[in-house]
Amino acid sequence: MTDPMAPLVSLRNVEKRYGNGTLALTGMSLDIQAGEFVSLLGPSGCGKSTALRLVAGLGQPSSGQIVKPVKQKGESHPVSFVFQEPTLMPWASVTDNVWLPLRLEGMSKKLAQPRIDEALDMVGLSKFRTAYPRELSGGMKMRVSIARALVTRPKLLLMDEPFAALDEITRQKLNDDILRLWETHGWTVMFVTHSVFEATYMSSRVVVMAPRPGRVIADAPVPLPHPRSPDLRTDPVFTAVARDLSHALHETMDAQAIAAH
Amino acid sequence: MTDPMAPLVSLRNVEKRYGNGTLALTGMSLDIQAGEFVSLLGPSGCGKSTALRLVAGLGQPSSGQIVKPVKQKGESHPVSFVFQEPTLMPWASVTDNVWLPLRLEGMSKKLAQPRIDEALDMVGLSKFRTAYPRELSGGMKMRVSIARALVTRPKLLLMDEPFAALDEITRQKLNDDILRLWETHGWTVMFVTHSVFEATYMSSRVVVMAPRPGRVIADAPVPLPHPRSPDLRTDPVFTAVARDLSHALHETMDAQAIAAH
Amino acid sequence: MTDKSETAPVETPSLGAAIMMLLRMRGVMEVLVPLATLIVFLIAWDTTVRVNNIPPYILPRPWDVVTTFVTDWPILWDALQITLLITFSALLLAIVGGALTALLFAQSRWAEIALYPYAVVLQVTPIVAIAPLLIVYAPSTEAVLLICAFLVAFFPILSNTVQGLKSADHNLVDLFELYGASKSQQLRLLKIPTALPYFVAGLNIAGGLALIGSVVAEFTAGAAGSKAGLAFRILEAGRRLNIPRLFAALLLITLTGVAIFILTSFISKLLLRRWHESAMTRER
Amino acid sequence: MTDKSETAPVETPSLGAAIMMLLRMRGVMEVLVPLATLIVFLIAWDTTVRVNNIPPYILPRPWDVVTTFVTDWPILWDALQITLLITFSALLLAIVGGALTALLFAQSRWAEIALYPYAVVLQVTPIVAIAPLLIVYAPSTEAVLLICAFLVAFFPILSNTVQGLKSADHNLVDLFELYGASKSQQLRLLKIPTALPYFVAGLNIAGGLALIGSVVAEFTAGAAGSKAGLAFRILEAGRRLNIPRLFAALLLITLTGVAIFILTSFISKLLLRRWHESAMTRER
Amino acid sequence: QELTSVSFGTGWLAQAEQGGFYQALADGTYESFGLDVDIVMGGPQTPMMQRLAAGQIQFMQSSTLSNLDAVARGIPVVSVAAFMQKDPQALLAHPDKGFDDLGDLAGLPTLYLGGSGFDTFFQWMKGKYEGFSDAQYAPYTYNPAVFIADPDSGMQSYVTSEPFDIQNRTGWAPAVFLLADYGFGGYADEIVALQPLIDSDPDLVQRFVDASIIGWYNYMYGDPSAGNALIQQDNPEMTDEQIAFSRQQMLALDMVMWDAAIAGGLGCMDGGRIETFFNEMVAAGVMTADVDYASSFTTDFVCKNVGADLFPDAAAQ
Ligand SMILES: Nc1ncnc2c1ncn2[C@@H]1O[C@H](COP(=O)(O)OP(=O)(O)OP(=O)(O)O)[C@@H](O)[C@H]1O
Ligand SMILES: Nc1ncnc2c1ncn2[C@@H]1O[C@H](COP(=O)(O)OP(=O)(O)OP(=O)(O)O)[C@@H](O)[C@H]1O
Ligand SMILES: [Mg+2]
Ligand SMILES: [Mg+2]
Repeated sequence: MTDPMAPLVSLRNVEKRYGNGTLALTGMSLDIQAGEFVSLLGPSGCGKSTALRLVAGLGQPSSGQIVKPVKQKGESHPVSFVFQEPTLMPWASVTDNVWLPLRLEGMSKKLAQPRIDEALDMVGLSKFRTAYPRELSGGMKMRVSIARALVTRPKLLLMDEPFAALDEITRQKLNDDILRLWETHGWTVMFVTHSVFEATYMSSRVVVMAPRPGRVIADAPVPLPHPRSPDLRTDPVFTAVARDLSHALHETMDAQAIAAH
Repeated sequence: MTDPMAPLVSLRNVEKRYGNGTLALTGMSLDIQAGEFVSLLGPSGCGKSTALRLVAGLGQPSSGQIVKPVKQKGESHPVSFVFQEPTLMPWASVTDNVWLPLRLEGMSKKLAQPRIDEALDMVGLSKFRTAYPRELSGGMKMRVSIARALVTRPKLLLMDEPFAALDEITRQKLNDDILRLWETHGWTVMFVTHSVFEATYMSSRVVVMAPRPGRVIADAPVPLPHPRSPDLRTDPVFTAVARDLSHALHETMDAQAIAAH
Repeated sequence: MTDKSETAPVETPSLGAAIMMLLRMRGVMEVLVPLATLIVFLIAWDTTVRVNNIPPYILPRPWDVVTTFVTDWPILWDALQITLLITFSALLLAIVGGALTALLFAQSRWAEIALYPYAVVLQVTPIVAIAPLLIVYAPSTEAVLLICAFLVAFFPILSNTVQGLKSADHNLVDLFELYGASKSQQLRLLKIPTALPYFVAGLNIAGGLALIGSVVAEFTAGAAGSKAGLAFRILEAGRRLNIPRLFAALLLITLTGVAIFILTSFISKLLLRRWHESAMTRER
Repeated sequence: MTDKSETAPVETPSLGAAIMMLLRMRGVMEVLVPLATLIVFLIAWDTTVRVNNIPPYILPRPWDVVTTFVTDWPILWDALQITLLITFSALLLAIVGGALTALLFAQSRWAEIALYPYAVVLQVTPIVAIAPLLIVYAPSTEAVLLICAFLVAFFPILSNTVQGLKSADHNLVDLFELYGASKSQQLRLLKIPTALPYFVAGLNIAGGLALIGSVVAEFTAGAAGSKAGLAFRILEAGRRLNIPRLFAALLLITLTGVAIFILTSFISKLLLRRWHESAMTRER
Repeated sequence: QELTSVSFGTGWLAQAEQGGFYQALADGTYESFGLDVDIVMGGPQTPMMQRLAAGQIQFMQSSTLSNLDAVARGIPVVSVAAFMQKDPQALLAHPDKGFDDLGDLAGLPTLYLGGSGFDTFFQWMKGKYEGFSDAQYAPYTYNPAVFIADPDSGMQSYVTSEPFDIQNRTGWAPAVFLLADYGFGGYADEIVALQPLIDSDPDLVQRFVDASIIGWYNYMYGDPSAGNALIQQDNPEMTDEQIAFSRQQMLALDMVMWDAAIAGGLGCMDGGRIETFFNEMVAAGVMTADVDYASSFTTDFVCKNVGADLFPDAAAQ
């Protein structure tokens, strides 16, 4: 019964209009196969977060169809999400915030501790286990949020500008860490970023969206092998792909600027 | 009585320890002359936001001295701040949020309207005047926050990673807009960013901070003329400065990584 | 893996969906469901009375109460007007007084330290005990009733608003401070909006309390005759063993209470609708 | 421009600074200031009585009240114990009942629609009116008092907690939904923490109300003799024109109310201290 | 002629038990004595004694025990006339219990008593009979339903008031035990004033007392309709039947024309009775022996057979 080519995630002609009348997405179609690492690029306010939320099941499209992985009995939750804002519980310590997804699956803190520690270690916050969100810097909060998403080892990982608040060095380290996890665990990743370079460096495929109302206007595979290493950034193929994406982005925004006149 | 060389902003041997014992800054010294555009670079959690808050008067150093501009009677408020988080009033529309600093000076909405419109225009949100914060995307919220800071035409502008949530095109546009404003109005700017390129492109001087406890470990003028234009990014001097800064940053972080072992 | 996937909304209208549609007509259901509960309750009441043969001077049957409600309407209506006047005056005073005092406390830490304990004292002073003392000096019975009802309704507004005024987001407080907001601007533009959800929660409580406050006050200090409110009618009916009227008056008080609650809830929704989580449906 | 700058904290200890230091000793001031207010009030009271030559059976002098307080302590103490027992039992029931009902409403929209109006009904039903009816059927006088006091204290807890449970951050709700949190997990880990500040505001109100509720109930349905609470003593003192004792008993109720308030405020601080704006000092 | 304004505070809502005062107001008797009287209606918890002490009213309706209490607290009240020779206070029991003495009620588990009843006559009953105890006390909130519902209970009542409603609603008449019949000797329906007023304006007191006496004669033995109309105006709930019942009870039980009144006319008091009553109250622990009971009343204004001509003499009856 399983169709091996059926996509893990699929948006078919999706439209999303918010209650106040804003048309955030229209005619948005996108298929993602299991194991892909897809980056979403697009101008601010074009509907990237909206699309990710729909895939996560947080909201219904106004029309169109969405296919997404659903939780199987006995399995842990298949989708993790790093929201654009840290979205931490102010009353819970860093550890408890990261514990949350596992806790919701019924895992005791004791049992979860090694995984919490591992995740906090990866984002460099081991020393802040007992801190409360208000005691953290902006970047640190975001890293707690990333740790929380990684702790579940999800099938599908949704990340909404996870590294925007981080310095370049921490960012590169986490880029590589995520890539390594993706490679080892065979995850599927949807990744929103504003950095064309980051998108190119990370992804097996990059999707560019048009400004409001959002839809896909470019969809390009990144023909570079995995695993990737930092030297890649000087590879001519890398530069070419990045340049093309940058162009696509400029064009769609220029088109909008013209349309506005 | 006025000493023309007296700095507009000065931190002398500042230490900041938070109530929970975290030492955020120690021995931090920095003088900024009126008219400078100073960028702060540093790893996440190193105390950049803390430093900016101290300069803004939002908090007292645990020891050391701080000099900052104070409000003169009849003048509008000398300092504006783009916080790292949008910090919008959820009960107020976009217009009302941007109006706030002027309103606090007693300016009516009618009188303030042209300046509000101008600021919203600059951040590309003219169409969202009547929207409420919850109806905005992450980047749009941040842009409202930027508009709010610009609307007062401050003497000293503090910006804490203002463009982190924006796509590169919007970001470049705003980079240039801010630079233009700085040049025309003779503002002084303290600018926190994680992008070495952005820091180099914007600033007359870049300061690099060491990881916690934060202090200045590199302080370099950017020997490039103003006004700056996008072509600069390929200038060899530009590249060299950016590389040096990147190095300084790597060194301080490696030092920490070693210290941690 | 994809067979585990879910296909979302291709609405095939089925009977189940139609029923759900109906159920979603909240406005209707919010009236129908409590009504159904009421009917169940009334049937239980009636059955109890019939089966146990309880005489009407102990517990009347629902229908008797309704009949009395209609026949005694002129008397009840006069009494209701008096009770309502006291209740709403007290509520208004409590809103104004409670909110203003809370604002004073927010403006001056010293005022709060010096006076908050006395606000508590006012709340816990049993009005029933002081009503007789008040009567001696108050200009009129109405004034006594008003003071008593006010005292009961005042504290929830004060206490909730104080809590709300203290709950302003610290980041926004920083913002206001940065831009040199005066204390009164902070109050007006930041603390009051923050306090609104707390205030309306207090209002919901105070509405009902103003009503019982005025009823209890009437019980101890109420006027008789043409100035008699509902409480007096209840006492009188009790003494005269006119239990159906007693119940009819109780019913009227209860309905009034529910009406006040609906009113205050409506005001809450109105005030918070644009932005507060409690009054917004989550955008899906 | 720099001469307009400000140099921050090079603390030169001056007399002004020393005074400010003293004033900052909040713990002390929070007791001293209300005490000073009290003394001013007492002096005003005493002067009024003396100057106008008011006889003690109208308004006793403060010192008379204190003396009576001491001499009548055995009687008052017995009465206080009874009132306290009712008050705290009612408060406990109200906390448990109010919170549980609020949780039920949060879990089931239908329960809320069907039952919330009846919670309002319970609040606005004048207990003084139904106390006589309750006496007939309740197992004991204490039970009647308990029911009455409970009904008064119940609603603020319920109403505030309901409002709080609805105020959960929508982003966090999304997060919980995403990770497949069950309704009970959402409740436990998200809605209850969010509701805490509202709950404690309700608790502050309910504490005082439980006390007046039990006093009012005692007024209409209280026991006499060795089982008499403070309200009975007040009534008795009033009838016998023993006004100093009446005031002493009132004073005792008031002090009890303040003590309950301090207790509930302390619990609030304890519950919220780690994270809520209202209980945290802003980190400067 | 200039009228003197005075206020008279009653102890309860307007009812037939205050008929004489309303009658005097209604038929112009007070006016003819140069008085402009304002009857201030009392009710549960109305602090009439404090209002008297505060000078807000000049006269009030009271009873012997309340006067003694006030005197004990140093309020200079003086009773100047007493219209109820028998305190109308009674206890009720269910008729099928077969009780025939007040003491039998000691066997009931519950007695619904008002707080003032508990303070006073119940203390007296405890001393007089075996078996009464505080445990029987249950508060009476003036709603007789509690008593009706519980056959094993007794209830405090005005002999002139509650029995009427109970019989009306239930069809059975409760067993009535009038305390006065068992030796509870206080007066009720007294007029009291403050000593300073008596000292400064005895004429005013005398006029008020005299007019009230005439009012009472007219109300009890003449045509009460004017007084009743005024009662019903102040208290619209008062039905004709209830008023008629109360007045009938007062006549049938000789409540106003008894004891000292027979010789001295309505309103007359017997100082010896007050002394006996005081001593009994001291014995019951209701008050202390050091109270100057003698200052609580004066017979200076009564027992002069004022208006006696309005009483239909024995022959005419
Ligand atoms: N309110 C607070 N209470 C306690 N510690 C705090 C508080 N705010 C910040 N800190 C700590 O101070 C240090 C510096 O924080 P700060 O926000 O200044 O960092 P930052 O350089 O702005 O980092 P980022 O780039 O992530 O925003 C951090 O270790 C943080 O944990
Ligand atoms: N709750 C909402 N109600 C109404 N409109 C909304 C809501 N959320 C988002 N929008 C609108 O939908 C559009 C898309 O928003 P979305 O958050 O998906 O953008 P985005 O691509 O994530 O932008 P950014 O890069 O700035 O985060 C925007 O125009 C925004 O104003
Ligand atoms: Mg977004
Ligand atoms: Mg920061």
